[in-house]
This record gives sequence, structure tokens and C-alpha cells, in this order.
Amino acid sequence: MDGTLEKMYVAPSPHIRDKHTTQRIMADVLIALLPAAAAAVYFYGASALLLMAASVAAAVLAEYVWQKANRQRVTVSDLSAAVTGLLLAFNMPASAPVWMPVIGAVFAIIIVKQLFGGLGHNFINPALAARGALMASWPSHMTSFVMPGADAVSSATPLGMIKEGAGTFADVTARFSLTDVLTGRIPGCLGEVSAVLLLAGGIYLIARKVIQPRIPVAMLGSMIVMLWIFGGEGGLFSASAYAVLYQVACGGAVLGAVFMATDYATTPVTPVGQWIFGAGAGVLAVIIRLLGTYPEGVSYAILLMNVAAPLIEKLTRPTPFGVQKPAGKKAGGSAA
Amino acid sequence: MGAFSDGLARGRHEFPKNAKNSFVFMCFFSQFTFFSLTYVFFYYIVYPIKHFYGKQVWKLKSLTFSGGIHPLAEQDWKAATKASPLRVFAPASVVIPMRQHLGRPCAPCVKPGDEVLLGQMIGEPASPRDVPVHASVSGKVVAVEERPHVTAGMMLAVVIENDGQDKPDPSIQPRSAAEVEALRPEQLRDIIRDAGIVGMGGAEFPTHLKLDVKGKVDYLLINGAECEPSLTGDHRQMLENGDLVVKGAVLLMRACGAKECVIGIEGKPDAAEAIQKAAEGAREVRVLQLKVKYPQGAEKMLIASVTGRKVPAGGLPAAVGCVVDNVSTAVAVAEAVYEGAPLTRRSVTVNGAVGQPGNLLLRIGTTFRDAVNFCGGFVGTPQKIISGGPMMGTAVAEPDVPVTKGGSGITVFNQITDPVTVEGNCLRCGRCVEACPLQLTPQAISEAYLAERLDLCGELRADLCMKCGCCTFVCPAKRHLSQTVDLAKRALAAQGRR
Amino acid sequence: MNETVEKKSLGQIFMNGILDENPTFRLVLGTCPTLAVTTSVENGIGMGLAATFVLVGSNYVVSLLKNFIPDEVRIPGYVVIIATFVTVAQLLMQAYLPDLNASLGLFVPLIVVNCIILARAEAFANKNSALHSVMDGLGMGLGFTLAITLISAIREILGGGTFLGHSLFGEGFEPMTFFALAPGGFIIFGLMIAIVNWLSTKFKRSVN
Amino acid sequence: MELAASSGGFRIFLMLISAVFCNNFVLARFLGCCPFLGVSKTVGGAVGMGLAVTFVMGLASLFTTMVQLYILNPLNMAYMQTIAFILVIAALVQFVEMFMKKAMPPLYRSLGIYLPLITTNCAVLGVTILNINSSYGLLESVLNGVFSALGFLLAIVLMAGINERLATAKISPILTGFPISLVTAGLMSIAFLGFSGMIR
Repeated sequence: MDGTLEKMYVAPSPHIRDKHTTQRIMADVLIALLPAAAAAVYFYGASALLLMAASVAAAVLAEYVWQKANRQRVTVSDLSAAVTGLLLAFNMPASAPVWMPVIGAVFAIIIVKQLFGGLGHNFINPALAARGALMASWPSHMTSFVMPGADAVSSATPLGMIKEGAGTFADVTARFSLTDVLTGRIPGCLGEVSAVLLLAGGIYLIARKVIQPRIPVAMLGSMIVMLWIFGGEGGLFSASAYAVLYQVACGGAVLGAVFMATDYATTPVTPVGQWIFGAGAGVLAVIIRLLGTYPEGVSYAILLMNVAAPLIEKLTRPTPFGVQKPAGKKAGGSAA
Repeated sequence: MGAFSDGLARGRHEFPKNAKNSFVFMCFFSQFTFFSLTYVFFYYIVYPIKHFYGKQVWKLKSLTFSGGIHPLAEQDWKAATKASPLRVFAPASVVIPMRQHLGRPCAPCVKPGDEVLLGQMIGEPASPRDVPVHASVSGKVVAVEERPHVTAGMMLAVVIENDGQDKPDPSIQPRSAAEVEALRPEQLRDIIRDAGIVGMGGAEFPTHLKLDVKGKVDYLLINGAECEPSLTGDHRQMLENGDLVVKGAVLLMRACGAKECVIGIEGKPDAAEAIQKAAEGAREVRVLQLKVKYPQGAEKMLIASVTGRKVPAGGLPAAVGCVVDNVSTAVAVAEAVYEGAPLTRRSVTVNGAVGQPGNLLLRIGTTFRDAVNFCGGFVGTPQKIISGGPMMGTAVAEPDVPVTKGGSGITVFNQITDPVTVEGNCLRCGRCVEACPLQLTPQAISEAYLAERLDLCGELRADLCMKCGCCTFVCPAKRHLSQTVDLAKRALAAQGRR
Repeated sequence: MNETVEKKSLGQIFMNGILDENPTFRLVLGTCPTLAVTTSVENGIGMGLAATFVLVGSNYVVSLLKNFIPDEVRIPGYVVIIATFVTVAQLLMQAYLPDLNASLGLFVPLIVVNCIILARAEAFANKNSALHSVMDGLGMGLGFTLAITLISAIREILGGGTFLGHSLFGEGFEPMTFFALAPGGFIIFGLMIAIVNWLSTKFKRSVN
Repeated sequence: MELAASSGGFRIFLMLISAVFCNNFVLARFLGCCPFLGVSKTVGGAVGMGLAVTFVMGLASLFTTMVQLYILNPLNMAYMQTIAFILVIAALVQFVEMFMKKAMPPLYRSLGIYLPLITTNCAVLGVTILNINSSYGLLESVLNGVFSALGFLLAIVLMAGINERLATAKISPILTGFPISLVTAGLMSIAFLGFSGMIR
């Protein structure tokens, strides 16, 4: 016994770690996405399942092949590629051809994520950037939505109807009630349909301490305020609570706020920065919705805030304990 | 509300006309309700309680700092030892290193074959800024040679064979209460220095230097936080030797000229009660219970929690009128001043993979192996032995290192718990930023250091890191954050010297 | 860039511009036209040849005048010489290739501020004989032309499914329009440089 | 929203939004790519470059439009546009540099090093020619110059922020430098597609 005792294992402190791991976090995100995925399959049938499977498989395979080819440690088991793939599929209409999520997933994993050094180093959300690229390439495929149900009748989304001015807001709500919007019985992207299930996933993530509620709260909050001011048909402040709630619930707002805007790599790490990020994304989303050419602006709003995130993070970096603010600035200035 | 729910119900048919203003109304109404309820709550419930129990109770819950972690939430290390009383233990032989304080090593003043007495000085300090080393047992010096040391690798040490007699050195003479009363601050500091007392929380900074403050001292803080997950030695000291803690605190106050003394205790209601009872006679000593959170016991955090003051970056506690000393240090000071006894023993928690985890009052120079064998021996094959606790303790190279004055615990792992090989990519989840009690950005510093951007490390103030390890603890990618930040800090210091 | 040219043959100077110091892939100069006009192969070739014309002309004139232009005003001097050739090119294109001129639009006059041309005037023509300078201009110009033709071919094929306006894959093919748009231009250009870097490190490794 | 149909202050506002977001000089029109890719390593430097460009673009728009309207057009010498404009810009940059050195030393110290680079910034010549092509008057030219430059400023500052982050990322040596900057710019450009077509 004494002989074996002599060689001790030496490492710098701390000697214990908590139980969170990358894999566990990503698995939690997948679990949180599951109800919405199940709803998508329920509403749109096998085509939704096929799209999700293709997207996830392509993302995982792309990461595997890239890391093998570059002789890196293969990290597909951390599940981050699977999350990206699923989120990408959530951003597609059920009628999209299967090769589209495959191209998108390869773009997301290789160009957006791995070129920049892999997990955590990408500055822009891979799934959303891929969606942007697909949207730019095949806008007709990306915007041809079908009604839930087996017969797959094509239809505009509620937001699209509002955007196109296809009747008044009352006409839109007559076609799709708020209950439909909340449960997901509307045409739309796979993951954008069921606001309630997405929120449930968000609450799960917050309860598991995977995400902090700052960004979703700030983003949905600022969207509510913006829609309340500008979202009505009769000028400023003419939107009712009903209309505001309706417009927040449909489209990608909840999916974006809960799952996209909370992506760790592409958002500020500082708490103050996260509030700013969320609020900015909400404001931009409403601006693009109301003024832009696309009926849905959430994805672009989040992408734009992703681009600004490093700057936000730099400006909101907390003052270290005991450092006087002016002195800190002076030190930073001389170093720069 | 009516119009709103109405709208919800009728959504399919007609859009409610008067729902327009309901949102505005709801906003104002909810604000009004919120504020009035808050007012009622504070005015009729919180303030009366505060008034009734006085300032102390009111502060119990709120005393904390920002950042920090809760390592005990996942594994309650302290449960195994907090009920185990201090057991006296003197081994067959002790290895007393010549460096047990932050400063220059002592020169041994005994040679092999000499008979030494308990409390006899065996290492002479190199200067008045350094402190001497005393024999912790009586017996025969068998060797003066290089022996393994917790932090210094190898260090000159005096090895004494214990004769079991504990024959005291003639210089150890108790002082009467009147004599103690008459001592001036500088005399007190000299006694503390000659007794070889250093910071016993782990820093081993000579206490007499800390007490010698030029400016005004508002608070003497006695650190009873003991936030390290596996340690309970201070907890036991406070329970069993509460009177000594308070006596020591009063002496320390006199030595540094503080007007008020606060004994800060993290959680541990029994210890707080015991100290409260012991402090009844001393009006200027207050006991405050702090929130359970690591690293509550870090000097800067303790000051922030108790006084709300922030020690300036790169400054000492004295800059905000505070002096902080450990509970065990206070006990040692009381013994040195009243009994005339130098520092020869300390409380040590033996925890982890050992037969009977517990708290020992053991002689300085006891080897880890002896201490563990006294506590039932190793369970399984020890892989890692830590001097101190698992968060900030130092892993030792072999079990034959001796306990020094700053060694508060021995924590044994028989399996490797921290993953070294698998360091994942940083997710930028921000957990480390929220955990850092000093509001640094460990993730950014670590990446800057790994990219060889020392300039960025400096800009991000890597030099302020106190290596509490919170960032590494919380990192889901299991990155060696605090370790890298520490490397950055050292590189910056080296650059500064150049 | 202190080039000791006399040791090099005219052929080496020419090949230098096409391979070793390809202005687009190796020196990464003149990024604006590279990105802006490479939506179709026709535009790419047109822009490349126009730039080659200006490059050859300005290099020739600068090398002739190098001893007459005072050092302090040499940059404005070069700019005037370049602008003159650009104007000539612009007027010629307006007269004989109005369609191409219209589709290149703003980027014809902007050849003036194409960094390649000023860089070669400053770094090469300023120090070398007229013949060498013309050869350098030709090599650099053709290197630029080849590079942007390559990029525009990729962008046109992927982004439009056509090559020089001819449909390649038939009616059923749905091109990835993304590559014809601004983001695709940036990404294709970036990836092309990366591929050239990769090939050159491979090549160097195999030589060693 | 239609830019052509608007007027007054609202038109100016639309011009601003259009120049900064919808038709961003760098990300949608590929003008000023060289400094965008070259001088965007630190946020401080990017702000300096952006401000210097804003200053010069405003002035250059003013002077070149004046030259076009009051010299070239009356003399029927519109074909001299390119030469005349680049000379005006080169002279202007020299003049601004000299003036700044004398009158505003602190500003010169922070912006001065960027000024020589501006002559060959195609954004400057580009905006002056675009002003003429869009047949803007004097005031509108200046506004368009300044707004376009603000778009450049926004793009270069955002790029610098990202570059500061990428400076510590694990990027393969094949990609470091221009390739990764270009891919970054491409991804930024995707984000800005959200504004495309917002103002016609």
C-alpha cells in the first residue's frame, strides 16, 4: 500500500466541478424542443418528420465529416450539431423539399460554425444564417406554407395575411383565432406553430438553469411594446391587447425569443448585454415585420443583433470588483 | 379585464371595440396593485419584524456579495464532519518546516541530537517582518534536512521524535488579566509575532504585519465563514472555544486599533449562537450571520458582505478601514497572550475518502499520513490529497507532507473527480461571468491568454483574480478557467517586473 | 515591396502576376470590383480586361515618367495618369460595349481607386523599365482577370445555373440564388482565398 | 416605403435609413471593402476610420457636386468627371490633413493616420458619382455622403467588434486574415438582407 501511496495526482485547484456539461445542456435544449416537434408532426404529418430527420442527420454528418477531415476531435456527441439541425428544420415550411434542409444544415455547420473554430466561436446563429441563405436562394419554397392536416392545402400565414393586406385584422382573426395561433393550428414553419408548447419548452430550460430568462423576457417585452405602439391599424397606440398578443403569438417570435436569441455563442455573456440584446432584437423584429418586405422579421432581427453582440458585450462588460470606473476607462484607453 | 377576456373568447367572430384601451388600463392597474401591495407588505409585515428583532436579525439574510456559487448544493461535504468534535492528536514524530509564513524561511537553531521542549523556538526569523517556528512536541531532534512541503516542493525541516511528555518550555508563562489589560498595541503585536502567529485561513501572512495599520481602522472582521466545502475546523473552534475566539478578537482589536469588531459567520446557526453567548460581555463585538455562498470567506467578499465596502483593486483591506483575521488566528492570539503559548497546534478537518472523517486539534508538523491514519486510514487507494478544501486547496505530491500553520484541512479523493483531459470548446454560456465574485470575465481572459494576447488579459484585469475557482467549478465545457486566468495573472506580473 | 526585377525574365514577371502574387488571391487587392461585378462571367471578363488595359497603360506611362515626377506629388500624379486611362476605357466601353458598360455601371470609373493599379505603379513601375512594367501590368491584369472570371463562373453557375448566359442544367434546376447576392459574393471570395492558401501550403510542402 | 415619393424631413429620414441599413455601402454595394477588411482589427481604430471617412465623404460630396454642377456641366465636359472628382478628393484629403494638423491637433492625432488611406477608398469616389447619377442637389448630396458614410461606419464598427472576438478564436491558419473576414462579412450581409427592399 505504501508503495502506491507515493505517487499522488497533482492539479491546480479547484478540484471539484458541478454537474452541468455541454452535452447535458444540449440534451436539455433538445428535450425542450420535443413538444413543439411532436406538434409539428401532429399537424403536418410525415413530411415534417422527414424534414427534421434530414436536417438533424445532415448537420451531425457535416460536423463529423469536417472534424474527421481536419483531424480534430469529433464532438458530435455533445449534441450541438443536432440542436442546430433541429432548429433549422423548425425554420422551414412543411412543404419544403427534403434537399433544402440538407443544404442549409451543411451551410450552417461548415460555413457558419466550423470555419470560425467550431462550437462557441461562431458569431452568428448557424440555423438562422442558414435560413437566411435558403430564404435568399429559394424564397418561393421557403414561403409556401400549407394548412395543418393531411390534405396540405397551401395558405398564407396569419402574419403574411396581415402583411399582404388581405383583408382587415378582423378578417385574419376570423380565419385563425387566437386559440388556433396558440396551439399551432395555423400554416407556418414547423417550429413556429405552437406558441404554447414552445413557451413550455422555454420554461423547462429556465427551470433547468440552461438559459436565463433575460433575453426572452426582454425580447417578447419589447415586441409587445413596439406592437402596442405601432401594430394597430388606426395609427399609433391603436393596437388592442388582443391584437398585440395575437401578433406576438404567431410567427417565429416565441421560437426566436426562447431558442434562437438565447443561443450562448451568439449573444453577449454579460447580464446587462443580454437585456440590451433581447430588447434590440424585439424592436428590430417589429420594424422588419411592419416595414420590411418579409412578413416575419424575427430571424433577421436576431441575426442583426448577433452581429452587434460582440460590441454590446464589449460595452457592457462589468467593472471588476474594486475598480473605479474612470480609472478603469483610463487604463483601457492607454492599453488600446 | 372584461373586455380582454371577452376578446379572447370572441376572437373568431368579432374584434372587441373597447379592447383598445384595456391594455393601457391593465398596465396601470397592475402597476398600482403591485406598488400598493409592496407598500403594505413592507409597512405592516417587514418593518415590524425588523423593529422587533433589531438590526442583527434583519441583516442575517441579506449579508452577501454578488457572484459566487453553491458547491454544497450538489454534495454536502460538511455533513460528514460538522458534528465531530475536535480530537487532540500528537504523532510519534513531527516534521516542522522552516517556512510556514509568507516571507523568508527561518534558520534552524537546533541540531540533530538536541533535546527540545514544547514551545521552544527551533527556527529563528530572518527579520522582524518574519515570524519564528516553535517545537510542537517535546523530544529529540532526529534530523534537520529537506523534507516535502505543501507549496514549496522541498523545504528545510526539523524532525522531532515525540517523547510523549509535552514538557513545556520555561518561557511559556501565563499572564494575568491585569497584565494583559496593561499591554500596549505594539507590545501585543510583538507577542503575536514571537508566538509565530500567521493567518491560519490558509494565506499564512504574518498577523503582526497585518495588524500594524497606519490609518484609521473601523472594523476588525473575524472570519468565521469557512466557505470551503469540506472544512469544519473553524466551525468546531467556534462551538467549543467560543470564549477564546471572542477574547482573541478583543485582543486583535486592541492590537490594530479597531473601534468595532464583527464576527462574520456563514450559515452555521449553532456556531453563531455559541459566539453570541460568548460575546455577551464584550459590547463592541457583534456577531453577524452571512448567507451560505462560496467564497464568502474570501477577504474582499467578507468585507463587502459585512460592511458593503469594496476593497480597491490592488489594495489591502486597510484601504477601506478593515482588518480581517481568521477564527483560528483569534484563538491562537488568545492563547499566546493569556497563556504565553506559541502557535504549536491547530484545528484540521480530515475529510473525504478516509475511515472516520473528523476534526483534529493536531500538532503543527504532523504528516498527512499520520493524521489520516489517526482518522481511520485511507479508504481505497488515494489518488489525490489536498491540503485545504476542494475549491482552493493545494494538491500535494505525496502523503508525507506535514501540516503547516495555514493548513486547515486534509481532503482525500480516491477517484479523480475533475476531468483534465476533456476540455470542451467554450460555449460562451456566461456562467463563469455570473459566478465570478470579482466581476471579471474569466472566459474572455482565458481565451485571450490562450491566443497569447497578454495585452487583452491586462485590459480585462486578469491581475485581480483571487483564484477562488468559481469559474472552473461552473464551466459546463469543463475548461480550466481559473487555472488559465491564474497563468495570465502570473504572466502579467512577470511582464510587470521586466 | 522592393523588387529586384532585373534578375527576372519577362516571362517570370508575367507569371508572377498570375500565380505567386496574384492580386486577388494572394495580395487581396481590389476587393470591391471583385465582389461587385462577379455575378456573371461576362461582367467578370469585362471588368478584368478593362482593369488590365488601365494597368498596362498606367504602368507604361508611370515608368516612362518616373524620373520627371517629383517624389512629393507622385501619388496624385499617378492618380491623374490612372484616371486618364480609366476615362479612355470608359469612353471606349460606352461607345462599343454599351451593355457591358451599363451592367458594370459605377465600377468602371471606380477602377481609378482599384488598389492594384496604384500599388503596381508605386511598387513596380516607379522603379523599373517600361518594358518590364508593361509585362508586369499585363501579368497582374491577367491574373486579376483570371481570378475574377473564376469567381464569377462559380457564382454564375451556382447562383444562376448558367455560364455566359447559357443554361447548364435545364429547366428543373433550381439555382441557389444566394451566391448571386452580396452575402454569397463575400463567402465565395473568402473560400476561394482559403482554397488557394490551402493549395499553396500543400504545394510548398510537396516541394520541400 | 417609397423614397422617390417622399419629401421634406421624412425624405431625409428615409435617405438615412436607406443608406445605413437597406443599401449599406459595404454590405450591399461592396464599396469601401478594402478599409472594411483591412482597418477593422480594433473597435477604436474602426471608429476613427469611420469618422474620418464620414468627414471626408460629406465634404467630397459637397465639392464634387459643386464641380459637376457649376464647372463640368456648363463647360459640357461631363466626360472629365472621373479625373476631376478624383483630383478633388485627393486635394481635399491633403487639405483636410493639413488643416487638421494645424487647427485640431488632438483630432489629427486620433484620425490623422487614416486620412491618407481615404483617397483610395472607393466609397468616397463611389458616393460622389452616385450623387450625380441620382441627380441629387447640393444639400442632398452632402446628406447622402454623410449617411452613406454612417452606413460604412456602422459596418466597420460591427466588423471590428466581431474581429476582436475572432482574434482569440481557434481559426485555421489557412483561413486567418482575409478569408475569415470575407466569410464574416458575408454572414453579416445575410443579416442585413432583412432590411432589403424596405425602402425603394
